Formats: sequence, structure tokens, C-alpha cells
Amino acid sequence: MPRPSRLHVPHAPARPGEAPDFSYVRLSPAGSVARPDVAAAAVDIENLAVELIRVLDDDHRALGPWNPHLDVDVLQVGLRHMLLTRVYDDRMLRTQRQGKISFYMKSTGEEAVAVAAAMALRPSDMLFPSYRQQGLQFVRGAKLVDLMCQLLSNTRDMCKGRQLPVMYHSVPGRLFSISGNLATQFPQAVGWAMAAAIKGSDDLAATWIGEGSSAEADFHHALLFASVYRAPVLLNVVNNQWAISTFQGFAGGEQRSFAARGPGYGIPGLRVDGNDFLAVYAATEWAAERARKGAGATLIELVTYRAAAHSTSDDPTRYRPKDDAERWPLGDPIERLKQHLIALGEWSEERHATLAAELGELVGVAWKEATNYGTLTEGPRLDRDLMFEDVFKELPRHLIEQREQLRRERT
Amino acid sequence: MPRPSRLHVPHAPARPGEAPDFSYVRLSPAGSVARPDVAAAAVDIENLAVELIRVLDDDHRALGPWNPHLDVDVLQVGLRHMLLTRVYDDRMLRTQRQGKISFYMKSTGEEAVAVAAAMALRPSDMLFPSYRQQGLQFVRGAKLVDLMCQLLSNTRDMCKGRQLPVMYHSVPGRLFSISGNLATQFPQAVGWAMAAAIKGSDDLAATWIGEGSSAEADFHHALLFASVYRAPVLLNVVNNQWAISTFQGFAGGEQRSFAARGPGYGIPGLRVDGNDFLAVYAATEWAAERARKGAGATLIELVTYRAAAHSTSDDPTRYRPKDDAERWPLGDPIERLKQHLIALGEWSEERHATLAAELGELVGVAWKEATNYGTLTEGPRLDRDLMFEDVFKELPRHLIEQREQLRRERT
Amino acid sequence: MPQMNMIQALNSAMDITLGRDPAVVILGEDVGYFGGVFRVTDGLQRKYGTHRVLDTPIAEGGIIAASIGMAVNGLRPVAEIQFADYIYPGYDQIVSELARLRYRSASAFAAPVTIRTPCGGGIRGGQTHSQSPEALFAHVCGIKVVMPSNPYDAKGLLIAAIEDDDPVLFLEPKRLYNGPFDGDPNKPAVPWSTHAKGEVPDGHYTVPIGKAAVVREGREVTIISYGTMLHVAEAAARALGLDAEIIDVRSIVPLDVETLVTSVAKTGRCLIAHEATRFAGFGAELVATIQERCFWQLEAPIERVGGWDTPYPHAFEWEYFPGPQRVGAALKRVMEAR
Amino acid sequence: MPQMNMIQALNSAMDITLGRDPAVVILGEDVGYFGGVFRVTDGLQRKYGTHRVLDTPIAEGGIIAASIGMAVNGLRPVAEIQFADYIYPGYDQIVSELARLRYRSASAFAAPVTIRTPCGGGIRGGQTHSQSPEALFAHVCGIKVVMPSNPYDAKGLLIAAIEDDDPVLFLEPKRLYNGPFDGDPNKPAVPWSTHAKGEVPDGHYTVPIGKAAVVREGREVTIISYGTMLHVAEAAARALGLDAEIIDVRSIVPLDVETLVTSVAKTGRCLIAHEATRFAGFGAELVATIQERCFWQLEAPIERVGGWDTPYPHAFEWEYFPGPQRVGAALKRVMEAR
Ligand SMILES: Cc1ncc(C[n+]2csc(CCOP(=O)(O)OP(=O)(O)O)c2C)c(N)n1
Ligand SMILES: Cc1ncc(C[n+]2csc(CCOP(=O)(O)OP(=O)(O)O)c2C)c(N)n1
Ligand SMILES: [Mg+2]
Ligand SMILES: [Mg+2]
Repeated sequence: MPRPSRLHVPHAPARPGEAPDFSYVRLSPAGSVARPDVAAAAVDIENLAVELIRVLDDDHRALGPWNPHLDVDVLQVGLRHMLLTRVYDDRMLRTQRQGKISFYMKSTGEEAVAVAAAMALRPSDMLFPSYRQQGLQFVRGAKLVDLMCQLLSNTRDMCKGRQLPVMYHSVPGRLFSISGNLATQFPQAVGWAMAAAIKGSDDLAATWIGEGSSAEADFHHALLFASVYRAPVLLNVVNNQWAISTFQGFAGGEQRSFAARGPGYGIPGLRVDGNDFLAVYAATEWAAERARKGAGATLIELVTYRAAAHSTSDDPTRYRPKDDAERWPLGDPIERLKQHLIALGEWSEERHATLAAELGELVGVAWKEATNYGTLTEGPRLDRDLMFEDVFKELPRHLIEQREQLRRERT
Repeated sequence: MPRPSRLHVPHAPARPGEAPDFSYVRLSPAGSVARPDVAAAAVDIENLAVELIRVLDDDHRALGPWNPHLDVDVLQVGLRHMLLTRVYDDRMLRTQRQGKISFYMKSTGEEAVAVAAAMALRPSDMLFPSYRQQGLQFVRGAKLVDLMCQLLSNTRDMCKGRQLPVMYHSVPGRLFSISGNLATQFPQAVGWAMAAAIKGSDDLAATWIGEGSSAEADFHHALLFASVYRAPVLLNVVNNQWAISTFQGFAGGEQRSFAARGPGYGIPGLRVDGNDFLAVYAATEWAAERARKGAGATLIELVTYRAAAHSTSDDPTRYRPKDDAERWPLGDPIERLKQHLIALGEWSEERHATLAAELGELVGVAWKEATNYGTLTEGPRLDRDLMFEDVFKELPRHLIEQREQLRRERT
Repeated sequence: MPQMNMIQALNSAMDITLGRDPAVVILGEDVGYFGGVFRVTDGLQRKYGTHRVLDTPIAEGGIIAASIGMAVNGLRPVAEIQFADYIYPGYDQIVSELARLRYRSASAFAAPVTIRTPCGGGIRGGQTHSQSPEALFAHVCGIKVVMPSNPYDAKGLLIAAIEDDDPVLFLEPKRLYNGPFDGDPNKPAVPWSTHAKGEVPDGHYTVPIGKAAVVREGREVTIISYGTMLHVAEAAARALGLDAEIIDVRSIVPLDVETLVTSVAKTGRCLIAHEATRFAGFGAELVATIQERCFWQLEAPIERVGGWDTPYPHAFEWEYFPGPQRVGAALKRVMEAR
Repeated sequence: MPQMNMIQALNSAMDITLGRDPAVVILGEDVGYFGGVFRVTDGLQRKYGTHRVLDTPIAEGGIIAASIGMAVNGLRPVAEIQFADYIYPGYDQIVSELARLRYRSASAFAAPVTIRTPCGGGIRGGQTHSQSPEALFAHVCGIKVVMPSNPYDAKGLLIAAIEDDDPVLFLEPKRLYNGPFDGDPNKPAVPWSTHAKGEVPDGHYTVPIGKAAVVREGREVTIISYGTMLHVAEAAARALGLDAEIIDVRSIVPLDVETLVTSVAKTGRCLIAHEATRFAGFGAELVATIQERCFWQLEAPIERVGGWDTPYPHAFEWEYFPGPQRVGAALKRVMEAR
């Protein structure tokens, strides 16, 4: 008789029909984690990869050494960007359900991860996102219409119809082209940062990866090259607990935090409350200062929760409890910043509702405009000749011939 | 004017013409490192990745909790295997210089890494070596003639002429086929160990990689899969300071030890004096017991020095001081075990010389026999039809046709 | 006989091999609890447990490497790569290790790993969910490569692949998962239940690797294709009223040269169609082989139809896809040439 | 004019571009202090410093990825992969990223990276130091692929590659590093100083990517080849006393179809030779293209010569290598067929 398997197989804490269980998430009280000097040696601050950097407490106060002490107007801008992200996500999901776009991916519950980080960086810093940081786009001044035209693959699509929805880019916004291949951007960002260092510039690169994607080889290459050359780069792991249906335990999160990978390479790892706008801002600021000082890279794990489906092709009720998101112990990033501002006396439910309505209006108007430039099914379409461009800088002869062949095909 | 580069570029401690400098090697006194329970949690024993596990001290005594307390005859067997490895290496290098074989790679200075580890494991454990652990072959009972026939690509070559010299394998010896592609064996060993666990067997896998090769993606995959499934596997990084001309700093060794990568994945990392037979034995034994208990993998860094050239294609005097090897602070593994046995009163210079002569004789006799089966240039040659076999289990039609074509070509 | 779509047929193949041979294990991203993003492994973990149907980290290179190690230790891993477009992180382990292990060790070691992966376009997947990379593996010695075009072959070939002692790359044309497809995206979807090859035995059977299928006999022209394009080419020939001999390659490596050559020697005309990018695609090998062996019988240049030499663009899916118009035009050329 | 072997010519190309353009950086395993295992980057670190000629970790995937990032930030990285056999860990970054970045971003971003790597056999390197993987890149849209056959072209093409705004895979036939090679390993080595193309200008010049070279004009048969095999095929034709037109492809992507077709249309006979494994090799594309365009002029089947469909075995190097006998036999076949 065969002996029973001794393999250890991680399992999700709760599956459909079971009660959500977040006892596995290690929390630290807000304000409790020390903030070391930005030039501290990685070995001396390994605790930061275990504890959880938090600023906002349950009473909506900002506490402790990581409090970035931001001006109220900065907080309000942050709130606005996060709310816009959410309104945009919700609306774009609906357009997908209506068959107007082919596919969509929301970032619901993770808005602080992108917005706070982008606000803590300089406009000249280069960002290498994954597909779930649309908040970066708004901070970097993207126009709603431009983003929507990308989703629509229409005549104004910045990608000329080549990419799936949400795979944006922006040259003036210094946002690198998003790839459908997971993790590839991580070591590219390190290369960019190496070049910045070679050029003697103060710019740094920041990049984001999902916790699931951190299993890819690229993650290792990024940490290694960043370590060897002390590249000025911020390596962000967005631990939203899920990779499609796969729990983070399968990415190695069961044994140690993702931040804990850093110290093994001599890179500090910060474990940060990703739903705490102030904590994300502060951690990013710390790491950016460290990088600009020449002390090299930081690995930042943002502990958050993917509150929505993976994408419009996904149905999370098949693999996790329906009410999982509501029970997430770190709450909702927008709600938390909102309450903090209210506690400061600088915001109110009314102002919030007004802002939400205003943003909804903005999104609606932009959508109207965007659809004028064509949708998947209607209206003006991109010139199909464009299909052959940009394979190379100049059109080689065989692609000219194929373009001609296609023209003949369709006439 | 362009600003000066801010890139950090590691540099070797000493180059040709400079005095060797090993001040960067962190040492611990023999016997000074605590030996935790094999079931200890990885987080509680992170010190083992920083300190250096050593048993033999400068006076050739075995000290401290890691002393494996081996019987004298075991020590003598170990010494014999190590000495055989060295004699074999020296002799095979000469045959290459004489043009009898096309290529060779010595393991001089690293004999303990292979021999002690293999002796601490069970014969049913599966080994996935790199090209520089020939000591494993001897412990696992390989015949000299068989190894030599592989080097010669002759009519008795176990690889039927397909592989470069030193890329051995052994089914009865449970030694996996060595690959010319660096690092690939590392995650394969983890897969083997996963299968052992699935089958409920007590066997484990052990694998070796150079510190330079640990930069490859496979290293990360191995650690990750080993962590997620708690696979019974020993992951050995042989840090011999050099990867051809490249100093270990370029593999990330400047910031942290290679053992330190383990804890980030929840895997204990042991930093071990690789030239100390007893320390290597003890560390392997500890990790094997841990794995068999179901507590998962261990990452073991063997701190050693590549005393010879990278391969017969290499000339190390072009990139490091001529006398580097002699100044290596951890000495020579054979000399140290020999002196330990002498200190125990169980060995002498005379017995050593006799043994060396005996082994030289053995190697000489085996070489004579092996060359009877053909060399690169002379004597019986492998049937060229063999070239087409083993691409697939059965010869497909197109390869039958190509075999026929070759037969016509040469007649 | 039961009706199955291709997803069900593949699922049945794995169910049967898991049931018959305790050495079979399934692994891949989302294949376990969830049953795969295309539901191909649905229910298997529930039936065979978490230790035989394993979710994995998102690391295609690690998945292939672990599969090799498992196979060396006596298991028969069936690894899923979620999309063929994501197989490249595992390319080194496939090309340098999986395909050459038997050779380099003179059969002392071998790794009977099956790699399943959905390929091809037509589902609005854009440049990273639509690729057909068969040519990038056909050139590699030591791994078999197959692609079924219907549920019956899918099940029989997958069982054959899992039972094969050599590694097999098993490409699943995802556009065909739920039904055959004639290349016109505007027509309503057709289910496999309407197709003869949607009848699939419940039990164990194999379709041999290395044998092409003559799907239709004919005298005027030989059409050689595989996967989704087989159906498109069939429809195009029908629309032109040609008496075409239609061959489903099925097995790319090893290639059943004899069946191809016998047919072209008979018809004297040949069209080759695949969805992959044309330049240096597998069609080139088919053309080269046939012109070598049928040169004197050929009455017209062999026509080769494929995707354009560009990535697969999201907005121009149907302009990129070698649909009935492109195939039809090429068929006309090959028939008219003289 | 100075005499250079191919190593010196390549070194000179990098020296010149490093000197002219501060954006050029060299990176790779052992390329810095040591100057590369084949000495191709010898002296460059000493001249340009450790920040422009960088040793790297042994991680081909990381090297390519870092190069992409550097290029996006305005540098022009020239990455060395120590052997073409070791390029596969970087395959995903090349295929999915480097080759498609410009396309997916509609030219908003591009990465002008040059990847140099020695390829081919004939130096007793066995299965892991002998491969010719050009076909595995030719099928990928968005990266140029070139292979020089002599020092003059090597330098001119490498400068062109580094200055090109598209990524270029630059394959260096290592058997030719020190001299031309007619395929007979028993003859004494011949240095480049005896060859006209061993004369290499000291300064800056380019050989355009995308242009084949007619190395010899002739009327009886067209021989199409590249890299090491060009010299072997030339020797074989000479030995048979054929008036062959010999074409050095040089640029695999983009391919100079016109030069090939013009020649075959003239001669009516064609032989294609490369060192890579034959099945689904780049030769197949050459055959397919030529039969499509020259069908009516062809007087015999196009012959295709390559390595066998096996890995490159250490002990059978010269049985594997498509040497003068294999090429000669094929030449006879193509001349005798009628
Ligand atoms: C190389 C590669 N493998 C697989 C996929 C398919 N895939 C797309 S998203 C995803 C899950 C990613 O999870 P995570 O990294 O945690 O990011 P999240 O979606 O949670 O933001 C997978 C497996 C892919 N896009 N690329
Ligand atoms: C994938 C791959 N890349 C590059 C090489 C070339 N190469 C062979 S050995 C070597 C150095 C390896 O150094 P290390 O891992 O430290 O092992 P050591 O030789 O010191 O034992 C290199 C770069 C290779 N064989 N495989
Ligand atoms: Mg996630
Ligand atoms: Mg080393």
C-alpha cells in the first residue's frame, strides 16, 4: 500500500461557504514601528519586514514616527485621486458588462497603493506598473479620455489597438508601457535605475508587482541586480492576498512576508499597511530618499486586499467567501483617509458625496467623448494599416507586402 | 558636462599583481556556533546564515556542538575519497594537456564539499550535482574507468559521446545527469523531492550550485517551490568565491551571505566552512534529519575557494593574484582532515604518502584500461549511428532516414 | 456515444489517466481548487485530492523544472501553462533540459512530462493571449509537439501524450474549446454536439502521436493544416466547391511526412495554413519538405497562409487572423496557377 | 588596410561606438575585467571604465531585462550572452518584451538593445556550446537577427546593430573567430590575414542590416548560406568545379528576399546550407520563400543541408556538422536532378 503523501500543500484560509478568516495576517498597532534613518544598513532593520508599518489607527488619527505630516490639501488631493480611481473602475466595469470594451481589471481596495506612492515621488521618477495601479495614471495627470480610448482600442488609442484594455503607458507621465506578461517590468525598472545612476541623475525608478507574480524569475533578477549595483529603485510587491484563484500561500507567503525576501539580498524590506494612505506615502518617501542618497533599493510589501474580481473574466465567488473583502482587517483605503480628514475637521460626508458626484460626472462626460472616437463594435475604427507599423521603426519590405495583401483581401 | 556615475560596481578584493586580500570573509571560531534542534523555525535561527559553522580549529581539534563525532574509520574513508578526488583531478588535467581529452574541470580545494555531504546522506537519497562535485561520484561507488570513459567519449562512455567531459551520471549511484546549463538542476531536485514526499518516501534530494550560478532564475524557483511545498531537499551553494573571472560580489555576495537568501523564503540558511570535512558533514546531517522529519528544505552555503582554474580553457592568473589560493583563510580540506587524524593519532605523513601513491597507481591503471576503449583521437570509436538514438525513446522515421544518409555520406 | 466539447474531452483524458495510474499528477496555475481558467481541470482536485492536482506558484520555469524532477522520480506530471504566450519563462527548462535529458544521459534518465497549454487567437485576447508558438518548439530536438482540432482527437492524443515516455508539448487551440469554428466571427457559435468528432467515448483510448489524419479525401488540391485553421480551411474549400483533400497534421513532431507527401503527389497542388506568424513558421517546414519530395508532381507553387508577421493585435483580431478570405484567395491562386 | 580577425573586428566595432556615443554600454558575464571568454571585449573596460563595460551576475534573463530598462532610459546596451546555448533563460524577456515593446506601445517606448552571442560548433563544445538558434528568433516579430561570415562584415554589421533603433540579435559564428573554415577539421587552421575580408578599416563604417551579399557570381546554381557554412559551401562548390552563385544571407531578419530570388530565377537551381538542426530550421523559410517566388524557374528541387535533427554531440562533432561531403552530395543532387 502506498504511504500517504508527506507533501505540504498550502490552503486558503476560507473557501466559499466558509467564514472569512484573516487570523493569518500579522498586524502591528498604528504608530508602533520605529522609523530608522534612511541610510540604515539592511541587516539592522530586518524587523521592518516582519512588523507592519501603519500610521492611521482605528480612531482615524495619524500616529507615530512614520506619520508623513502631510498638509491637508495634499490629503485631499490624495482622496480625490483614490476616489476617481474607484469611480472610474466601477464605471469601466459597467461598460465592459455592456459589451463596449472587451475586458477590464479593477483596482478596488488597492487605490492607496498606487496613489500615495505616486504622490510621494517626483514627476521625473519613472514608474513601471503592473496592470492594477491605475491610480498612478491619475496622479501623473493622465486624461480620462485618453485612458478610455485605450480601453476602447479606438481611433485615439495610445496603443493603436495593439494592447488589451488597461495596458496603458504615458511618455510625459513617465509611466512605462504595461505588459500582459507578469513580472517582466520588475528587472526592467532596475535596468532603468542603473542607467539613471550611470548618467549621474537623481531620478529613480519605481515598480509594482503582484504577490503572485513575485514567484517569477524576474522578481529574483530584479532584487539581485538592484543589490549588486545598488540601483536607485523602489520594488513594490502588492500583496492583495490573491492571484486569480490562488491564495498568496502558493507564492511563498505562508512562511515569511514578501518584504522578508529583501534582506537576503541586502535590501531592506518594509511591510506596509497598503490600505493606509499615510503609511504608503511615508514608506515610499523613506525608500526614495534612501535611493537618492545612493543607499540603493528598497523592497516594499503593500499588504492589501483585492476586493473585486481578478478581471472581468473572473468570478471570485467560486473560490473565496462572498463577504471576504468586507472582513479584511485593514479596511478600505478611501474610507480610512476620508475618516481621517473628517476627524481633522477637513472633510465631511457631504463634501465626499459631492466629490463623488462630480467625479462621476467627469467620468461620464469623458466616456461620451471617448466613444465618439469609436468603440469595439461601432463608430470610426482604427486604420487597419496600422497593424503593420511599429514592429520595427521602419516598415520592412515584407510588411509592406503583407499590408498590400490585406488591402486586397478586404476589397 | 555629464555628472559622474553613481552606479555601484563591485570589485574583486585583489587582482593580478596585488596582494591577496581575504579580509572580506567573515569567520567564526571553530565550535562557537550553537546547533539548534533540527525542527527549529527558520526565523529563530537566522544567525546561522551569518556566522560560520566550523568544527576543526587551527590546532586540528574537533570542537563544539556541530562536531559530528564520527568514527575514525569514517574519517579515514572521507580522507581517502578526498585524496582520490584530488589525485584523479590532477591526473585528468594532465591527460587534457596531452590532448587525450577535450576538456576538464577540477574541484581542487573543494573536495570536502562533495565528499562529506555524500557521506552524511543515505545511498537512496538522490543527488543533483553541478560539474564540480566529482567527490560525490567516488562516495557513491563510481568506477574510475567508467568516469574516464566518459571523459574520453569512447566506446564505453556512459553518455554515448553526447556530453562534454565531467558531465557524468549514475543510475545505481543515484547521481543525476550533470547539465552544461548552469543552475537548471536546482529546481529539478526540488521537483524530485516533491515527488518523494508525494510518494510518502523518506528519501530526499540534495543539489549543488555555484555561487555565481545562484544568480540564475532556477535558484529562485528552487527556493520558492521548496518553501511552498516544504520539500525534503538540501540546497547547497558552493561559494568558491569565483565564477570564471567574476568575483562573488557580482552574484550578490557583497551585501549578504548566500545562506542569507534562505530565511526570506522561510528556509533556514547555514553558512558552513566548506573546507572543514566535519562541519560539512554535520551541516548536511542536520539538514537531512530536518528534511526527513518533514520540516522542509535547508539552504547550505559552503564557503570554500576554487584553488585551480575554472576549467582547462581558463587561466586565472589573468584575473586574480597567483598566490590567492595559498592565502585562503580556511586552508585546504584534505590537509585539515589529515592533520586532524594525525592529531587523533590515527594517521601519519607516511600513511598519507602511501595512500597517495596507492591512489595514483589506481588512477594510472584505470586510465590504461579506459584508453583501451578508445580516446578522442585513437582506437575504437563509438558507432556513429548512436548519434541518432535517445533523441526519443524510439527512433522516429526522420532520424532513421538521416542515419541512412550519414551512412551513405561516409562510404 | 457521449457528446463532449474539447474542454470536457481533455478533462476526461486527465480523469482517466489519474484514475488508472497513481503516478499521474496535474500541476499548474489555478488548476487545483478552481479547475483552471478555462475549466479544463475542473473537478479533478475534488476527486483526486490536493496532492495529485496541485496549484502552483506563478513561475512557468519552476513548474517545468519541478515537473522534470518529479518525472525523474517516477511520476508522470501533466503541467498546465495558463496561456501558450506565457510558456517562455519555462523555455530554457524545456529546450535545454526536458528535451535533451534522455539524449545527454543516453537514456539513463528521462522525463515523461506532458505540457498542456491553450494557444491561438479568436477570443479577443490580444498580443499576449493569442499566440501559436509551435514553430519555436518544432525546431527543438527531443520533444514531441501535438495539436488536436476536435474533442475526439484531443482526448485520445492527450492520453497518448501522458502515457508517452517522451516529453510532449500539447497545444490546445482555445478557439475550439467550445465548438468548431469556420473563421467567420459574425456567425453564431456552433457547439461540438453538432460535429461528428464531438462524439467521444467515455473510457480509455488513444490517438497515436505521429500520425496525420486525412479528414476528407479529394483530388484537386491538398490542404494541410492543424488546430483552428483546419476548420477554416475546410470551410474555405467548401465555399469554393473544391474537391480538396484535407489533412489534419495533428502531430507536428514527429511529422507524418508520408501521409502529406502521398496526398500532394496525387493532387499536384497544395495549400498550407496555420494561424501562427508566417515568417519562419511551421508552414515553412511543411513547404520545404513537400517541395523536396513532390517537386516533380507539383503543378503550382505551394501556397502558405498564416498570421501576419506582426504580434496579434487586440483591435485587429480578424484582420490578423488568416480567415476564410485569406485562405480562399490563396486557394484560388493555387488552383489557377499553371 | 589593417588585418583583423573577427574577434578584433568586433572589438573594434565596440571600441568605436563606445568612443563616439556616451550612451553605449557593454554588459555581460566576464566581459569586463577579463574581456570575455573569447576575448571579444578585451581592453574595453580598461579604456572606458567599469561603469560602461560592466561585469554582470550569471543571469541571462536579468541581463536582457536590465538592458531593456537601460535602453528605455536612453542608453544603448550591448549585452553579451556567453554562448548562444545559454540565451534561453533570457528568451522570455527577448520574445515577450524586447521584441514587442515598440509595437505594444505604438513607438512610445523602444529598446535599442544589441545582443551579441557566439554560436555554432566546430570547437568541440558539445551539445551546450555549439548551437545555432537563429530559427528560434527569426519567427519572433520585432527583433532583427544577423550573422556575419567575415571580419569586415562583422565590424560593419555590429556598428550598424548598435546604431540601429530596433533590437538586434547579433550571432557570431565562433568557429570563424580566428579564421575562415572550409569544413575540413583536419586541414591546418587558416588565419583571416589570408582572406580579403580580413582587411578591416580602423574607423567607423557600417554594413547595412537587411542586405544579403552576393559573394560570388555564377550561373549554374545558387548557394544560399550564412556564417560558418558559407565557407564550407563555397569550398564544396569549388571542389566540384561548379559555376555557383554564392549568397551570404547576413541578415536573417529582415531577409533580403530580392537578392535571393533574383539569383535563383537566373540559375534555376538552389542549395541552402546552415549548421542548425534541419527540421523547422531557418532553411525551411528560405526554401518556402524561394519556391513561392521562383517556382516556374526552378529546374530541380531546392536542396536543404543542415545539422541532423539531434543535439550536437561531443564525440560526433564532425559527423553532425554539415561538412563538405554532405554539402557536396546535395550539390550533386541539385545539379543532376532533371
Ligand atoms: C507570465 C505570466 N504567467 C501567467 C499569466 C496569467 N495571469 C494573469 S494575472 C495572473 C495572476 C496574478 O496575480 P498577482 O501577481 O497576485 O496580481 P494581482 O492580479 O493580484 O494584482 C495570472 C496567473 C500572465 N499574465 N503572465
Ligand atoms: C546558463 C549558463 N550561462 C553561462 C554559462 C557559462 N559558464 C559556465 S561555468 C560559469 C561560471 C559558473 O560559476 P559558479 O556558479 O560560481 O561555479 P564554479 O565554476 O565556481 O564552480 C559560466 C558563466 C553556462 N554554462 N550556463
Ligand atoms: Mg495578487
Ligand atoms: Mg564559483
